[in-house]
Amino acid sequence: MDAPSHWAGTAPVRILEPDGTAVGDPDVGLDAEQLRELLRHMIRARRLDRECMALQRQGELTVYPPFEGQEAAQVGSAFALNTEDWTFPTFRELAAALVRGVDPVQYLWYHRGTWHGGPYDPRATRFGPICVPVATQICHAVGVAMGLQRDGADACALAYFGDGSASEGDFHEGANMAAVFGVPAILFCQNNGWAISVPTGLQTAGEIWKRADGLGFPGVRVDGNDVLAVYRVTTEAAQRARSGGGPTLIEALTYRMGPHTTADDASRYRDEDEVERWRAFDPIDRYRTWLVSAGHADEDFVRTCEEEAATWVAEVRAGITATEAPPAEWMFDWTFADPPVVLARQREEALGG
Amino acid sequence: MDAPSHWAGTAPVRILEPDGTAVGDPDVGLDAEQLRELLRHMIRARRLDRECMALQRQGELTVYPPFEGQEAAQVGSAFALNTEDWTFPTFRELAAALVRGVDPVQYLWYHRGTWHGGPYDPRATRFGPICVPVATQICHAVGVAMGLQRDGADACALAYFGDGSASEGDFHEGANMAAVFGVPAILFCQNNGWAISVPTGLQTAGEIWKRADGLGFPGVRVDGNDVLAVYRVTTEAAQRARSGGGPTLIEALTYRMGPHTTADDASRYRDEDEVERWRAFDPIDRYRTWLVSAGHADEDFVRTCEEEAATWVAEVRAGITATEAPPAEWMFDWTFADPPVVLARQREEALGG
Amino acid sequence: MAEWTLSAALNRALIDAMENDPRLLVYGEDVGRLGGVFRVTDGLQAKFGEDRVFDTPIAEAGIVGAAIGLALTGWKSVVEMQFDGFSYPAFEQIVSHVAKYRNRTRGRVDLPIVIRIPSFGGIRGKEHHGESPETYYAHTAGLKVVAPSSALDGYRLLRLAIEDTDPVVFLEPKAKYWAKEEGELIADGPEVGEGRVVRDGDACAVFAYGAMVARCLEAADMLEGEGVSIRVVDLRWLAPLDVDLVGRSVRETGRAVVVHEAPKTLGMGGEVAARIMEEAFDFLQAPVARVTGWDVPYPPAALEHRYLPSVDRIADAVRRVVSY
Amino acid sequence: MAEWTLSAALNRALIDAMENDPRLLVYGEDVGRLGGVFRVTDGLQAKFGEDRVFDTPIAEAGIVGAAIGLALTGWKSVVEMQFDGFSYPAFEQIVSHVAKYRNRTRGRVDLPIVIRIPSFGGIRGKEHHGESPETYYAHTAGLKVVAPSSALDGYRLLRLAIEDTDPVVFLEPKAKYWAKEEGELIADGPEVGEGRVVRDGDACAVFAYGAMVARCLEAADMLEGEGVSIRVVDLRWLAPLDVDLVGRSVRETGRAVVVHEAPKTLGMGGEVAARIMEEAFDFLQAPVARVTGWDVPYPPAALEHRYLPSVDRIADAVRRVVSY
Ligand SMILES: Cc1ncc(C[n+]2csc(CCOP(=O)(O)OP(=O)(O)O)c2C)c(N)n1
Ligand SMILES: Cc1ncc(C[n+]2csc(CCOP(=O)(O)OP(=O)(O)O)c2C)c(N)n1
Ligand SMILES: [Mg+2]
Ligand SMILES: [Mg+2]
Repeated sequence: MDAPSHWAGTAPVRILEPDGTAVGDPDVGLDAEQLRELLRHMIRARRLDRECMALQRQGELTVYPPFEGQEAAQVGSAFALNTEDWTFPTFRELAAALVRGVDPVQYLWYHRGTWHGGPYDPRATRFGPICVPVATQICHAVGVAMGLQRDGADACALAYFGDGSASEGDFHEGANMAAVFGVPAILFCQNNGWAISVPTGLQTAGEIWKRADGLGFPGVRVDGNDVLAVYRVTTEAAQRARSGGGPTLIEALTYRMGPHTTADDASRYRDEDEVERWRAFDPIDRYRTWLVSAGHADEDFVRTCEEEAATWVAEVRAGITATEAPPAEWMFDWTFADPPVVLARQREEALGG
Repeated sequence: MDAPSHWAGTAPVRILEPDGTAVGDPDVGLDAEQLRELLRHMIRARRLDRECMALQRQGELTVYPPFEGQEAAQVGSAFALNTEDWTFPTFRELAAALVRGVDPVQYLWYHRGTWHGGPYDPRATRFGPICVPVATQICHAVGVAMGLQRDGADACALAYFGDGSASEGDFHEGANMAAVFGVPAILFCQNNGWAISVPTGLQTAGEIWKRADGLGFPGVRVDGNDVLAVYRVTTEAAQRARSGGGPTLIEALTYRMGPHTTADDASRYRDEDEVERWRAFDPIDRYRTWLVSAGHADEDFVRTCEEEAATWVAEVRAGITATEAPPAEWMFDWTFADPPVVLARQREEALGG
Repeated sequence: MAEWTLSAALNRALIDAMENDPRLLVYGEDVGRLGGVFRVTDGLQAKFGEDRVFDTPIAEAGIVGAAIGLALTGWKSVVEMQFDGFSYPAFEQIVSHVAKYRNRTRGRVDLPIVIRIPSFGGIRGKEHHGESPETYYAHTAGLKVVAPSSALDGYRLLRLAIEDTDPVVFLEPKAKYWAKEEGELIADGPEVGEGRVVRDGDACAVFAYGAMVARCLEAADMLEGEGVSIRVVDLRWLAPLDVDLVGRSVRETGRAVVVHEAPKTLGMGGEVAARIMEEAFDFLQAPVARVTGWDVPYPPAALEHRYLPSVDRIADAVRRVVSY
Repeated sequence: MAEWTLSAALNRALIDAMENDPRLLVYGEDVGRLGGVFRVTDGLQAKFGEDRVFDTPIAEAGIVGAAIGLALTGWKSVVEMQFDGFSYPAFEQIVSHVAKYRNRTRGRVDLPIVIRIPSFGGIRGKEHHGESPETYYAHTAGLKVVAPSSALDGYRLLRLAIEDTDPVVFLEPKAKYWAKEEGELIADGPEVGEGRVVRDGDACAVFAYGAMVARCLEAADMLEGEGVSIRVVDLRWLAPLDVDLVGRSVRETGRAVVVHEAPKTLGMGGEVAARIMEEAFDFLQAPVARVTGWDVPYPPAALEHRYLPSVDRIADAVRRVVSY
């Protein structure tokens, strides 16, 4: 199967072939239960992702950016982190959020238009607010890493970003500062081939993982649809980071199966054949095939996962559809710790209180 | 002689040893007269640079950023360009400006506080305005290169910037766009070891020239105090650019002998020994030694250069000291092509009728 | 009689301008193959080719910086910042260079650059998609800033902005992209800096721009019923401001209300109020009222309607001013 | 009695604050070994070590973005933007994140960040070194903006800004760095948002901040000689603005002049004028006058004195307003 253009060039780190056969050492340090956990996460994530598409069509969400096809990249990397580690998402990291234990209903408040980027507690979850201004979150993760470094914490900070985001100045400033200060940061790029309608080939003439070398730190390219390979490179990067080895840039090659968001009409810029060809690279099929053939799980387990996921998704749906519009007070309550008199008066005027 | 830390790592392209002996092929395609021209330019440049320091002390200039030590980097690169090529300077490229035919008196209006960055005609000279917001000019050069590409012009655009400027997002955005569009641009970094008080080691953990590879275009590291080597790599980059080969990143290793500007007290952050060690790398001594030993010039020529330079510098001094403060009208005349009524009224108010 | 949406009218303006001037370029994020997230550049790449209409990497500073270089080589640019909130990465290039380049080169280098920015709220957008950036740009000396309120006017103003040799920040009210207006697209008309009276009245002058103009007209209808006739002025140009029209309108009505979506503090309302004092103090019979967004970040979709000036808030302000 | 320059007083404020709070960091370009181009961070690195006081790469967005991450891990930051014009590369991080983070996280994440910016003109600086950026920041909901006018007040205000759990943009008048003031440095005093009357008078209220306060006092002396006594108000906080003091001052004097270096259009003068109408319209006996920089880019050293509000321009405005 010929992978599309954005996979051209340096071959990525790979453990499982698209057809599920192992080409690398599948022992990434996870026991059978943890290996099954990876599949469970991916199945739940995809179910919820598809449900969100439906919720949006039904008017329960305003706009939604689906991540189908990127489950391995997100689950494999998020699963490699410890509770003390921090994660900074873009707007497409719901799968990672689930693995990190973020409450899906609160997370979806954002896409429902109930509140802004950080409706959940970013400190408690160590999962940063949903971040839309692309690449800006990279600098936040580097700042957290600077803090962890000063606290001598045994932890690191990972920032997700896309192939398109990597064209922003903030990518460079954040990556360079991380390298200069040698902080425990992981810059995790999901190269999914597209930035809305713009293919990766129009975002860069090079290979994103190679940029690290120019800034003096290690970079690695991994098959983002191979959850084991993603887990391994992220674990290595995290260990290096926590032990004072500084930052790592990871380029995970994956593919955005859906539209950019529910507001996007992908047929205007890419043909469905491309998407179809990608089915063969599906991260979940690949991993399930291997997991079962390797004897770590049987079809029963898979079925149970699917069923359990279905029930859970139904609960999430119930939770988000039951979410009511917030009171207008919220507009005023958190701009400042102590509302200045001018703002207090505006609050009265607005709420007629 | 051990070069300082920012020269560590990959050995730069070099034709002349610091002591003036040739280690590479000195035939860079220049005839004897042109070779002498290079020396003439460097001698004039240094004379004027030192005169400007004096002019500032005497209150004839407001602040001045000396370039002593960087003559080869600037003269060698500027000399490699054709009249149709464009150059975008920072605030320290007076030597390059002279080679490009910019009127020194008009150029110095800037440092006298007579007018802003572009007192000379940037279009006529194809030398962009003196640019202080670091790295922003890189994007302007890339834009010019995009224009040249569309016009099918046999020309390129070169942007100067420093080691510190390369930490800015605009460096990345400009370099990446240049590569993606394959435009005829040259990104010329003078790594002089310092960004005001910050050594290059605190600006980057890598080697600047290597960043090009990560963005998919060629990068080269050159001894910036070897005018022949600088001329050669810039000529090659320019030829590649003009013939559709896309951009090149050049890192010229040099050293800032003086303070950041006349307002800076370098003794607060670097010891004079370092500066003294650098005398041994002086770009002018090196080149003169070779030029004479190679028989392209004799000491008479050098003496004449010095004398001619002295007279010329005296003229420049006379010109700049004779420059009067501009009329207040200038403040209003060029904000817009057609001053809006509100501004016209302010003009009246300010000029009293 | 043709019917135009703002999106279609702006699209036509770009087509007509590009046909008139072979050295006019259109570029930005997703403006090429996709035709822009609001379809304003729809079909342009197919029509004019990838050399003149192209997608750029996601690099706003790079995009605006490149426009400066292109201007130096004689190419005019219409660049798109995908949303208001995403024009901020280009702020340094816009403020330190685009606004100052002509001045610092003593008039030798014009920058015929139009920076199109889908702006303001009202579309239930996510955060950073409902910003009102006009103060940032209108306060910056060297920039012209315009915000159309309707399709036909939008066509004309974009043509005018492109013709202008000075840089123009063109703020497009997202909430009006799909609003229809009947009529013919005509390029000529009032000059840069001219506002317009969209409805006359003598009790009070109400100044607005962008999507708020339509709300003011609704308020005018409501008030008409109460026997209060207001003059609704579409400022259009926020820089340069039509101070003469502002002054005249207040001298003729004696009362004024300014309406905008941006937060109150340092919004256009303050500037217009100050100009009114300078131009018509002796005619002013009540303090100028400001009906604006609150001094808080733009709210999520669920609360948008509690943030944006509503017809009721506008009408109330007029009643207060008129009965002062 | 000790004598302090603004630079020394701010330096002392940083030292005292860092001694009080071991989790307070100071960083930026050249603030470490060099001690800052204006020496405000002089000696800090030697005193508190490179972990707490350090130089960064030249990357303003990175610096401000890092401050957000550091806040998440419980570190407070005082970051320096080397000059007003060089705070613009950080604009997106400041406006889209620093100003909004607390709100978007529903109050769960405070950002105790002080962004120090040597600001305004008057030092014969090069272009981009004489900008007055206050409108950009004060218009941005979620930011507090303060500009001290003297050494002693500067010490107190910086301590106050550092104590505040909300982000504060601290604009330091370069022209006053070396101006001396006698007295003791005292941390406590008026709260955030409180302006002060620096000279009382009854003929007219003159509002200013930063280096313009001293000019207004000179004008006051000049006018005193003519029998005109003016009240000079140092606004200090541009956000939140001390609307009560503004209102009271105009109710008591009936006349007002606002002075600032920033261009007139959408400068603080407009906002203050609008507030005056809202707070004291019936007491206003003359239109509020604005004495400001012109609507042009900040001029080169040779013309600075023709751009900045001069004592004469301020006095003339007062005379006009008083004899209106
Ligand atoms: C600074 C900024 N500019 C523009 C946008 C508009 N925008 C939202 S998503 C997107 C594409 C991002 O592509 P990529 O980084 O590859 O992430 P992906 O959407 O593929 O997950 C753009 C341009 C933005 N959010 N922020
Ligand atoms: C955007 C921006 N930030 C900060 C500054 C202040 N500044 C002026 S020169 C300079 C150092 C530049 O160092 P480098 O790029 O190495 O050039 P050099 O001075 O060595 O020639 C700095 C930080 C600036 N001019 N622009
Ligand atoms: Mg992508
Ligand atoms: Mg340098």
